[in-house]
Amino acid sequence: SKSGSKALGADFPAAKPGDIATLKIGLASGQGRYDVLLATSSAIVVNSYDALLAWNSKGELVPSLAKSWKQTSPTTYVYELRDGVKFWDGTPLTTDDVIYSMNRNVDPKVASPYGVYYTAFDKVTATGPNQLTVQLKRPDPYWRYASAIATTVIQKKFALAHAKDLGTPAAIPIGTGPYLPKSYSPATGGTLVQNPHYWGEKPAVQSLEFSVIPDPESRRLALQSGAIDATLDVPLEQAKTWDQIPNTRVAYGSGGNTKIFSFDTKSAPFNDIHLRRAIAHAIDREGIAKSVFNGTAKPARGVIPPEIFEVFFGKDETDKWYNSVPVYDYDLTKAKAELAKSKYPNGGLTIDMPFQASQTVDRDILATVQQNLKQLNIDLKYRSLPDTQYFAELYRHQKLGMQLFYFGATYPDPFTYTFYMMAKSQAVPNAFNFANFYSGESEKLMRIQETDPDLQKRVRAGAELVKLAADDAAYIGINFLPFPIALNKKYTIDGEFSIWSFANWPTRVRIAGS
Amino acid sequence: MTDPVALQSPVDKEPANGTPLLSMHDLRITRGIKGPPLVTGLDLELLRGETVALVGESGAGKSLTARAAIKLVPPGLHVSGEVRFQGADLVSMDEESARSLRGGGVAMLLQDPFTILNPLTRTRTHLIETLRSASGRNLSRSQAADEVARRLAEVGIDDPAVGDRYPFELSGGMRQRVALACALAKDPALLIADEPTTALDATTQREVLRLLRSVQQARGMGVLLITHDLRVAFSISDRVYVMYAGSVVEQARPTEFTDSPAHPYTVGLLSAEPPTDRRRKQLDGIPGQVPAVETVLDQCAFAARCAWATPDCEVGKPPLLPVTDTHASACRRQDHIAHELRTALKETKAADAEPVDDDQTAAEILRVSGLRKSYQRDRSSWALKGIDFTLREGRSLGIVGESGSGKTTLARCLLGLEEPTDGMIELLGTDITSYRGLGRKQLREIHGQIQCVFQDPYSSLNRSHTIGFILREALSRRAATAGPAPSAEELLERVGLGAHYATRRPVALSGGQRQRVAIARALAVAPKVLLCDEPVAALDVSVQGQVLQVLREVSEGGTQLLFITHDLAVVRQMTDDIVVLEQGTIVEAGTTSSVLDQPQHAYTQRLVGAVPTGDTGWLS
Amino acid sequence: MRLGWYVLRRLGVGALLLVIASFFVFSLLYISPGRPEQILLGGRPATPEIMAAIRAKYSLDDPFLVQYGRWFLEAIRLDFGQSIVTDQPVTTVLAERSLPTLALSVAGLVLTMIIAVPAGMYAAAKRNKVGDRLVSMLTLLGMSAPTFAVGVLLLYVFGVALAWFPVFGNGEGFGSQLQHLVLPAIALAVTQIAYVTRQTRAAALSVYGQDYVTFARSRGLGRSLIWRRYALLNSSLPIVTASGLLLAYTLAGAVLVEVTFSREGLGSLMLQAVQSKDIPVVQGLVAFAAVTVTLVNLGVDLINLAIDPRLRKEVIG
Amino acid sequence: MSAAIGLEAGTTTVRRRRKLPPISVLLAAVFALIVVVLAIFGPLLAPHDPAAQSLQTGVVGPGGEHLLGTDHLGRDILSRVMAGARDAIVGPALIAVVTTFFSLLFGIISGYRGGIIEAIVMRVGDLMYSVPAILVSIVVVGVLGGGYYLAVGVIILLSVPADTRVVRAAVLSERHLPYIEACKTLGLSRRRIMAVHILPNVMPTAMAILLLDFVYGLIALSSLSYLGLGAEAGSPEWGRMLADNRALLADNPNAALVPAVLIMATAAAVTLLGDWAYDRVSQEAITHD
Ligand SMILES: Nc1ncnc2c1ncn2[C@@H]1O[C@H](COP(=O)(O)OP(=O)(O)OP(=O)(O)O)[C@@H](O)[C@H]1O
Ligand SMILES: Nc1ncnc2c1ncn2[C@@H]1O[C@H](COP(=O)(O)OP(=O)(O)OP(=O)(O)O)[C@@H](O)[C@H]1O
Ligand SMILES: [Mg+2]
Ligand SMILES: [Mg+2]
Repeated sequence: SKSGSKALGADFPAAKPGDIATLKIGLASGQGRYDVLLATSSAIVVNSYDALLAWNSKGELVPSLAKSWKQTSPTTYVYELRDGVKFWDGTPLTTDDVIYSMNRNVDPKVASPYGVYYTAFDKVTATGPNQLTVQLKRPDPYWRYASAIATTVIQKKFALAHAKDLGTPAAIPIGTGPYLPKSYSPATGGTLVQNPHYWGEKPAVQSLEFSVIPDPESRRLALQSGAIDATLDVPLEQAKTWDQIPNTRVAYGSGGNTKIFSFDTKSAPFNDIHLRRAIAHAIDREGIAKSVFNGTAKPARGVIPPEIFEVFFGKDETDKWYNSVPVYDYDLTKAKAELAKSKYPNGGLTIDMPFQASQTVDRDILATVQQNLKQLNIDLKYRSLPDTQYFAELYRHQKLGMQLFYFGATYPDPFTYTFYMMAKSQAVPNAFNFANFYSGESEKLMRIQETDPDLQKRVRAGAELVKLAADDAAYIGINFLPFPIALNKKYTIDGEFSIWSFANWPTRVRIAGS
Repeated sequence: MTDPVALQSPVDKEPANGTPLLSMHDLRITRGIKGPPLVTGLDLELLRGETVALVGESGAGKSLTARAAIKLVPPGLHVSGEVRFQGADLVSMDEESARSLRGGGVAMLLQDPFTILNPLTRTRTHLIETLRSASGRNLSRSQAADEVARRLAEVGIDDPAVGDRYPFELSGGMRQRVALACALAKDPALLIADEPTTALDATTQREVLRLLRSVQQARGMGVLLITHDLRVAFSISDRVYVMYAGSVVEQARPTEFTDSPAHPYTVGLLSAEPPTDRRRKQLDGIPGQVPAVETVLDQCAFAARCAWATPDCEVGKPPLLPVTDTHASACRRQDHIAHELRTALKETKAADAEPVDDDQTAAEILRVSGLRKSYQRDRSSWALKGIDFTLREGRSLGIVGESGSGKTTLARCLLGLEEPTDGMIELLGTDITSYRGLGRKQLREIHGQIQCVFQDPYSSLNRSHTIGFILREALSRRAATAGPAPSAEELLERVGLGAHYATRRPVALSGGQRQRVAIARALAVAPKVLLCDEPVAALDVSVQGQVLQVLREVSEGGTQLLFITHDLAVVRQMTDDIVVLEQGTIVEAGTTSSVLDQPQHAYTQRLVGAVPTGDTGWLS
Repeated sequence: MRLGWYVLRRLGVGALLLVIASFFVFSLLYISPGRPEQILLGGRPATPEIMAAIRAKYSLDDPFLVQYGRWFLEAIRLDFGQSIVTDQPVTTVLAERSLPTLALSVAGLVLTMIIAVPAGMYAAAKRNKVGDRLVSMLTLLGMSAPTFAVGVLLLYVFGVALAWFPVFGNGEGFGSQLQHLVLPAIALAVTQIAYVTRQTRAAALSVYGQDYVTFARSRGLGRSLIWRRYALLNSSLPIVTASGLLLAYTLAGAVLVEVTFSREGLGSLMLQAVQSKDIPVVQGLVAFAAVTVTLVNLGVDLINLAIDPRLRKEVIG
Repeated sequence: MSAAIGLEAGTTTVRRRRKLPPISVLLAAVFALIVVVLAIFGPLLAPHDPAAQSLQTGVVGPGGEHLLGTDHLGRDILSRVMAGARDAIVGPALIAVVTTFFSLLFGIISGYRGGIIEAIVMRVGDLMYSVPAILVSIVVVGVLGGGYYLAVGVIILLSVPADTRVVRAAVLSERHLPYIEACKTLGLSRRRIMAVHILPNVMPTAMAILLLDFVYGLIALSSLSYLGLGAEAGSPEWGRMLADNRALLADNPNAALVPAVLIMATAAAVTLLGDWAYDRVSQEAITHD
């Protein structure tokens, strides 16, 4: 890329054989319950449980507990379970356990947020000793992702026996994953040891020690002093300082997160496309990538990082598409020209903008944009809100105006972006279409995306939607963010590192070769 | 370290081996090493078994001199010159040796019995800790108990339970006794008593002084008594030093002072004391104010206030010159004026008792009947238990009684500062028992008819305002019917202050001046009754007279005085009638002269008997 | 007997404080924008059904007074409910977290007492001399230095630059915990030391000017006896009161210190719970703070009663 | 800590009278003046626009064009601390003035009039006396998310009861002094007595409260800002700057240290001035040897 002082994508040195007794991992926050469906973050729990499917680093679905799967009708999916999988306690995994685990997603008593991926789910039945058949209420081309995100399996017997306190340190659900917790605290971390019955390859790391260090600076100091070996919570706005930690390698894997400005296209003042475009032209995306993100981010074109499309298109086609996405280069003449066409030809506008207090990086982005917009005689005022309040106001879906947020894909498919940000059905409270961006044309594309059985068609429709939104300047992608990891130089990661393969990264940690 | 010599007969006061117990020579005390002086060139000598009094007005430097004798001068002050105790030089002595000297060699008793004892420890602890540090060994429990009882008995406390009490559970007199016991615990050769009775009632004062004298005689101890009361000094001591502005101006035996005074200041002091036995025509103290010590380093400090001063007096500081071998004075002109001094003193003594007519028919101004007051909600105790008296036109009424007898309570009820529990107060025909029940207009009228002057000169004026502001504010409350209003300056002239005082703030005024301003403020509304609650109790004698004279003039000008005091000499000077208060009841009433001359009630007799007379018989 | 009543009355006031504080905080949480279910969702997409299920699970839809009433009735039985974020019983969370904070505040207080009282006494004794000036200057600096600034400074100097002490966390095992405690305790203590030194100096000065001290000296009592039984004992009322206030205020200081040093304690818990609208935990912490404040004040008053017979007379008769 | 506590500290028995304030007080006054000037004219005096960024350069150390270097967005630290004086001072000043005003009002009324008003003030005070204001601010501000001025309000609310007690104590010691009784005997109205006679005499106390509250407010607000609860993110308020720039300690320590030093120095200077002024005023009032 043009700014390209720092290449995205993490390359680690080659691994050396040998065991690692303990890997100490720092976390920004505790994860609450030890239950994938209810934990507030999954950094620890992912090491203990397996889902039916998983992703590789590129974002392709790969077998996990299910050794294979197929779609037999628009509403029927059949999964073959892997043989000989055992829980931590040595008992074998059965279809009963999987059925129980899947049903938890829609059990109102569990009230799992993952239920959102199960909206089309009707029922699951065992259709063979190791075979499960899922029946959907309606065709849902994205169900297959649910089997990788939400379909983590726990032992039914234990769960039933501990119905009341499942997920608390006293009753941690039994799983099949590589590590099981030896001690655990919902707020402060815990220690995980290897699962002797793990079905997969035996990892090099013997045990994982998680500790919560909310303050990023303390986290950095902890790395520097060797008190922790690794953390995924690297504040990108401080990447420069972090890069200088002598004993640590900070790598930036490909991410999937985009920093985005949205404009409420359905009410004043941002229902004026020229104003939106003027602002888009005035934002120094490269400057932000370089300074705020210390060159770890990439200036964005549209809202979806091209890597997402690489799963479906070839490299060339992806590039072609990407280059066709309308872009608003940082150009004040163009900005002023657009502004002149708007209802605010001389600016004189005040934009009041809240942002999420915990997103310290937003503060810097906004400080920069504030400076940028000053030149259009637009006054950007921003104030931080505590996360709770920020979400409360945002999800009320009123007076949206201009918003800054980041959007991360939950699964590697354009749909995860376009649906939540661009569907008319999502232009309601508690949903994500903050731009109220929809039109006859976009809804037509959305329909294809939602229902068309042809994968390529669906993806292309998504690609079109991205271009539409960009042209409309409803959403302005600022930067594509990487997925960082800080790892002590003693260690390395075997294979590619990206957000999609994050789930099992500790199993791939090895001793670094020189 | 009991000194066997000290147990000899107290009669033999000649320096047996030439060393006096305490001697000071050219003592100077300054603020810091180079700062302004507070005590200058003081000479003093005290022999074994002798009682010496140091007399002077407030700020003269008495306490500092006393402190120098025990090497306890407050930090920040610098002592130079010579202070010898039994020959040992205290000025150059290190702190450790001084400490070993204290208690056993010299002990000290302080003025305020309410602050002299550690509030957090029992009486007994005070005694034991002193005894222990004296003997250097641990007393056993029973030994200690015996010793405590014995020591308490020595100071007239027979109840051994007192040892278990905390200081706050004891009366002032008791505390002073306990303190005395502590001071005596190491059997000192010299006891310094710094105004040991000033804070006590007259009756208690007499008892404590008696005790002090009996202990002194029994032990043959030297005593340096500090007091501002000449009569107290005369009745207890063998010799008296009079201090003025940081140095001694006269030194003599008590009789020599009255027979042949040799310093104008002493004469001034003696004549300023109001007599107990008769009413004096003209009351006046010494004009002017005590100067700051540093302003009179090179002259006779008293010159500015002295009637006999010549320009010579302002050249050089006069030394203490012998008059006889026991008498010395720092007046250069003593030879010239000795006769005049003597006659001046005689004149005041002989001044005619002013006849007071006894007229009980004049119009009633203020009538109090059945007045009762309790501060407790449950009425568990009464500060006033039924007071009846009448104040008539043209007469002034004195209210006397010991501390706590209810004088101030009565005054506050009259002023509406306290609500009486019961009874009736009538002022010029208006019922003012409850001020709260009065209307706005009535209140305004009442406030124009009764005014007051309080005891404490330092807080009776608002320190934030000028004198002029204070007086003008009072004048603004004057009723139209009270006649044409004077100006603030005129008011000041009336109380004998210059008009220029109007621009000053209270800080810049002395206690006597402040009291006069307070009187002027009260007079601003031309009240019918002026209530004075101990108006001169906090003032030095030399100033008292001036204030009393102003008040007397006020009472002659058509304002009735209601004069509260515990000082029988003062009440004699100021009032026509008197009521005697004991624990909230009137035990005796009548004309001032009849009550004081022929007291009927035992309580009144005790009060009258407790007034210091100035001769040794008073304490026996 | 009267003492019993006194204590009961004081506890009653404490209970009142607790009720008022908990009600206040409850209302505050109730009216404040933002809802716990959104925290649980953490910005993830959700369907209305899921939101409803979460609200039902935590009874968030009950009327305000019902919610408070339920909390209150359970709180009386020492059941403060479960954390919304972690599902752990609040009592367990508090118990776990209070130990590090207790260690911190005790360490801070011990440091304060062993430094501040002698320093204050020393300054009073050396009144207006060089020693006093020096103590006063340090006191001034200490009082002016915000706890967090001291913390950051200590962290960088002794944790990072010199690497003498660990830079974050509580540590495990006694030795390590002690090591982890050093810098935070100092950071917490700096202001406290300054404050107590000042109080001690003032108290000792005023005591030292009293007649009873002069009288004690005039009796030739030993220096140490005068310092102990006169100066120290009589100054101890304000010192004890000041220390009590410090203890009552520890939680406030602990927030700053624990955040700076990433310690897991009640202070950092407070910040997290408040930010995540974890109502039961915030309530539990408020109750804890109210109880601490009440008990500390009661303790201070009882100590003062033990010291001062005048107070004793006033209270017990 | 509440502002009320520091008060007793100023009391000493005998004091030397000084003509000129000691050098430390003069220095403190000069420093306080500078801070006030910065608070008013800071942005005008600053060598650079405090918000102006230089994205291409990022952090640079002290020297050259930037006397104290720049932060990660290339903003001039010197200009930011100068401009930040206003944010740092306004809240504490507001706290000091408003708290003192209400404490005086309630303190004088409750102390002088007694009765039901006093009872209410005292009971409320009892309840709130030992409630740590910072803790409550954390809860309230954290929960409501209202930021700086909410924090200011909370601190005011929590300081008033304690300060009211202090004023009340001062009033109580005046209330029974003869000069007040003389005013009553003259029949002056209660309002006049309170406003003309009591008020000037509790001014030393008010002055002490004012300055102590300022210091307390400064420390409390910067602490809240440090926790992310006070001053607006990205504002150059000193506490916030220290928190925001902690990560720059290695590259440009000034970015974090200068604000910290400024907070301390301001607090120290004002405390020093307060002590001195209180001594002076109360000494003037009691001078009678
Ligand atoms: N610690 C001190 N520092 C400075 N000046 C002092 C100190 N103690 C006393 N003085 C001053 O020294 C002078 C003499 O004081 P001293 O106490 O000896 O007077 P006194 O004769 O005992 O008066 P009183 O009858 O009021 O007790 C006074 O002007 C007083 O203000
Ligand atoms: N405000 C008060 N509350 C309760 N009791 C009081 C109050 N004022 C005075 N007393 C009590 O009332 C009694 C009379 O006190 P009062 O002050 O009238 O005496 P006094 O004759 O003026 O004494 P003194 O000569 O000491 O001024 C005393 O026992 C005193 O303790
Ligand atoms: Mg004296
Ligand atoms: Mg009285």
